[in-house]
Amino acid sequence: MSQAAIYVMAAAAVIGAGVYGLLVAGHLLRKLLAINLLGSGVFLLLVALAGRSGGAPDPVPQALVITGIVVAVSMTAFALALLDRLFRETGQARMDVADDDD
Amino acid sequence: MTTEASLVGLVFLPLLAACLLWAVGQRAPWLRQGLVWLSLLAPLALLLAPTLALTTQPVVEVVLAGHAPPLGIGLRLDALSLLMLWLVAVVGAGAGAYASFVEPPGSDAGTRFWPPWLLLMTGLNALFLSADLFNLYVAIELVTLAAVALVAWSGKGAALRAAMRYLLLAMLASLAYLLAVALLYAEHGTLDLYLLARGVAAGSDTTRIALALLIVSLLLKAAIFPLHIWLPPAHARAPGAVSAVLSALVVKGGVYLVYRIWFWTLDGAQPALVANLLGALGACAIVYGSIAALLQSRLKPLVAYSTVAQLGYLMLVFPMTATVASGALAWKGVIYQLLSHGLAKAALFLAAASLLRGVGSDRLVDLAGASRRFPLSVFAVGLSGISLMGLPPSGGFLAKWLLLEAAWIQRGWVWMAVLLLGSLLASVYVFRALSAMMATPGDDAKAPVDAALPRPVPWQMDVAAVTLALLAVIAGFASAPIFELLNAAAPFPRVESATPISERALP
Amino acid sequence: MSLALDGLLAISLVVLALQVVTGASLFRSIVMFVVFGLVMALVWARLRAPNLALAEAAIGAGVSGALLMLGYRRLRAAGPEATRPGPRSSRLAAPLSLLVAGLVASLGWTALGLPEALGAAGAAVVAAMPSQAVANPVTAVLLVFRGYDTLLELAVLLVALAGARAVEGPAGPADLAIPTMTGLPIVGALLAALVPLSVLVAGYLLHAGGNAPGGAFQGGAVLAAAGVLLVLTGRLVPHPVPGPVERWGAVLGLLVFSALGLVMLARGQGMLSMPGAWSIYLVESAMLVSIATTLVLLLGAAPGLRRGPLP
Amino acid sequence: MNFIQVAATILLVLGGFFYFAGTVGLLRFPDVHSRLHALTKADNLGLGLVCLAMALLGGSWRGAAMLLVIWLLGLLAASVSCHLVAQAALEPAAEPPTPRGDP
Amino acid sequence: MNLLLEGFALFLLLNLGAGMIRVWRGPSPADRMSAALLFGSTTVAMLLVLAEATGQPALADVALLFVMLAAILSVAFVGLARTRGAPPPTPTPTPGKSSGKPG
Repeated sequence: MSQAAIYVMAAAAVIGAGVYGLLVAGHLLRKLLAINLLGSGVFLLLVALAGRSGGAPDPVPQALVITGIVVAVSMTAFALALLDRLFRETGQARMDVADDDD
Repeated sequence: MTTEASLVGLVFLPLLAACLLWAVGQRAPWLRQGLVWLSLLAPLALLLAPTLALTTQPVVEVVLAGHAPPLGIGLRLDALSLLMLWLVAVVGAGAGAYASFVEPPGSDAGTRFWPPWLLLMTGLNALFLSADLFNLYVAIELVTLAAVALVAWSGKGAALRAAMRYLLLAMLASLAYLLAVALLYAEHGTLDLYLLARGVAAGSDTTRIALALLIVSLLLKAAIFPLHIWLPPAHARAPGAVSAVLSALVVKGGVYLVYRIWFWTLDGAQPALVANLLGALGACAIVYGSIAALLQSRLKPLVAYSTVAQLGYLMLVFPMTATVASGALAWKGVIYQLLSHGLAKAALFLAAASLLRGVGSDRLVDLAGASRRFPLSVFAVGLSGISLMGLPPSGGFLAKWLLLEAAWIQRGWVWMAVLLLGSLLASVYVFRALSAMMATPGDDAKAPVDAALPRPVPWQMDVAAVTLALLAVIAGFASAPIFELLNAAAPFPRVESATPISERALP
Repeated sequence: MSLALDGLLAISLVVLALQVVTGASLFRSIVMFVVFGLVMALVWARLRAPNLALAEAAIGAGVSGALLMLGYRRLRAAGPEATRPGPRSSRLAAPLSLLVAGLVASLGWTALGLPEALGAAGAAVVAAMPSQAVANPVTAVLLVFRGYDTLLELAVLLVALAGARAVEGPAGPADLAIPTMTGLPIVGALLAALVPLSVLVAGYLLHAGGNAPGGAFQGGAVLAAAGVLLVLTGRLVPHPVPGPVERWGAVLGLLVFSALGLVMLARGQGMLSMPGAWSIYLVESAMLVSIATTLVLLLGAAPGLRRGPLP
Repeated sequence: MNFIQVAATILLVLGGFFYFAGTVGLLRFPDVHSRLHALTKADNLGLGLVCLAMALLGGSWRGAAMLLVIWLLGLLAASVSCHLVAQAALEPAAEPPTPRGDP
Repeated sequence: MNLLLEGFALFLLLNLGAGMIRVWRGPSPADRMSAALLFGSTTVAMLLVLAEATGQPALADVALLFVMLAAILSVAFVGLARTRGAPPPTPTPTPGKSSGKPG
């Protein structure tokens, strides 16, 4: 088993954990954590797959992941602001997908 | 040079305007007014040069930073992107003008409303121009964040909840997209949509699954049944101008990318089974969305469910490209649907928002008598309804007629039945809304209690709605130049190496 | 031995991820997430991606962790009910997530068997590097070859800030500063050492980014961390109206980057092309200011900041 | 193995011992304050020894200066955060402690 | 020598795993935070060792960053612990309550 293979498997497991968290979590903060995990898993997969040859690392996926990390942080920050307001207006910090539409 | 500058301007003008608006803060209301109006109207002018350029050449490519793909990022303009850009410019101008009366750029709230709006326009223009999978990811995120912020604008609990749900699902979709991009890059080593197309036909199963994942994530962004659950609350709870842009442009961004990937990147390698599956999803969306729209007791949710239904038509093109003749017709039909639904639905949302503002409620019972008090708004509802139902001579009629013809040619009786049923149901829900507005207010109509107090509706807001609705109807007459463009841009038989479409039969 | 190290790192990553999503305490999940970020940085180090290790440490673990902790703190202030995790029972969750993990694993496994060659884009970067003004290929990709991505990414950062402002309503949330912290003498010592040092480190990272791992994002995150320290200790206090520094600072990167790009377009050299090393450092410096400003405002959850009363 | 490598190895082993001691203290000591005490003392020494070992192996003055900065900053950060965490622990907990062994 | 360094990194990682038990068990947030502090310091040591073992001097920069962020995160944590008993956020904050020059 190569280094790349180990991390590809880890990435798959982290992605699975993220999906699980997203489905199971009732609290929105936990959902955000799960989404961040999901993102990390995808980033890891991107870099690990590109490094499978074991030669000089490909700089392109690394640059993409840096961009991706910044986008993920932006998302998290905005989602937290939205959560703050949601909590102030409704007193709720949880959400079920099966919420009423009204 | 001018074409290149215009295309760059479409992305950078709203971006810089947003930056400057942010930077001047609450100072200089006149400057803010000017910046907003400039970025609303300038895209219409900026599009002239690219439109002219496309009359002589099929594709305009812009290489950014002097580095061509695969090293750099390319912008690519063809007739499909041009039409989408026109839609952004027109709907953006109409809805933006409407919004400028609700949230004046010079006002206090305006300083918070307009930067996300302009960044949304930046993201949309970037999305329709980009030819790079990862660049598209960043553009999609820009659009999503701006759209969610605007959905939550009213700050009411229901709007915030709708925005949060939209955000969570959109983030999930983005990450699924990125996962697919990671797999595609691992195999093909490029992010350019068109360079990728060369490798896809010979690609492994990983490629095919990655592309499937890509399409599913985009269907979620495009709110195609059954991935639509986030759309009705978000579009119904957003401010009117925002709903208009969301329904007319933002979800269309997802559909556009599905088309790009299906017809260009997957050129010649589209599996017929998936095509039929996508068509079936579209048919379900039409039936489900229309029935759900019928069951709504309020105007904005009704319009939102109508969007779910109308998006379904856009999926019908996939099974209909099984033969060349039906494919060409269906392609024209869906693009026409894309444009005319964009215009009509934007107009409908604007009119609905005017009614909500004027009456103080958008419950259908409360709207009784609206036709006398707000004749222009109701006129806009009626006009856009014509296009949604597919009555001649509107753009919607042309779109649905072309799709029917395509279904007829390939003997797709199910598709024909769905198309006819969809139009029938659409006319029922539109008439239901209209008759509610025509009704004489009776004693049983309760006075508005919960919603904000009725406020006057400036006539300019109605003009914006009516103009967009008129454009949707006029689109039915002015089809010739658009068809000419579309013929040039038909995705098939574009590449000679592709399998002739006639050889691909339905299972 | 190195495979054992990789294996152990991978296992830690997975265990931590599971800890984040399960378990009763929300706070513990956040701490676990920060630790996950630490391990992730080690993983990037193992994968020979020091640029990413830096970014992960600064942005992934640092800023995200601080954001989530501060978000938790704001909810927590409303009472214990607000942060009770309230797990939902879902019978589908476990099989579905196992399915996803299995699918990704098998896809990844297949992809691992593909021909082992540097991708076309990667090969093009390697080929183009000798003629570039900077020696760090990741910086070159971020600013020279794919500068448009970076520019749009700055726009994403701006829309997060503008969106947060739009969502927060007329005035930001109530007071965030922690007045009790100002009383501790040790905090002053910490500030006196950390703030100048973070400015130095940010500058160092920015400068290093040209030839070695580093760059505007990492430097900006360090500067933002110092800013947050100032907010948390009451040296900067939230204010409902943003001052000129906050307003122009947040968009400086976008303005400079786009202006340079447009000038190059007008000179016929192609939108966003970089005329030399100086232009890269110019754009990166402006980006650093923007990133730091934006992150501080987002972390502080405040439209603006003013100098607070010194203790 | 030359002299420098032998010295570095000894330093590393010593450093490892301190890290180990810190972890054992964290796990075995009865209350939060003694845990913190064990942890920071052991950790800072451990980090110092590792830094010293790496400086020897690296063999450049620039690298050594960097390592010194890291160690000093680590000392500062650890003592300050230890102080702050201890302060916080003296006050009523922000969150009800979860029962021991609770998953 | 590289083998030794990697072995040492592995040892530190195992140490880190053992410290995880403290985060898991708590019982108080301060316990969790102090364990996280140990993680920070251990990770720094690991990064320094890996920098030497894999010849990536840039990892020392990462270590420097970690040391700085550890201090900041613990300040954030203390703010967290002190919010107990604070009044809930008021829906309409009073604007302009702070005085001072623009920052």
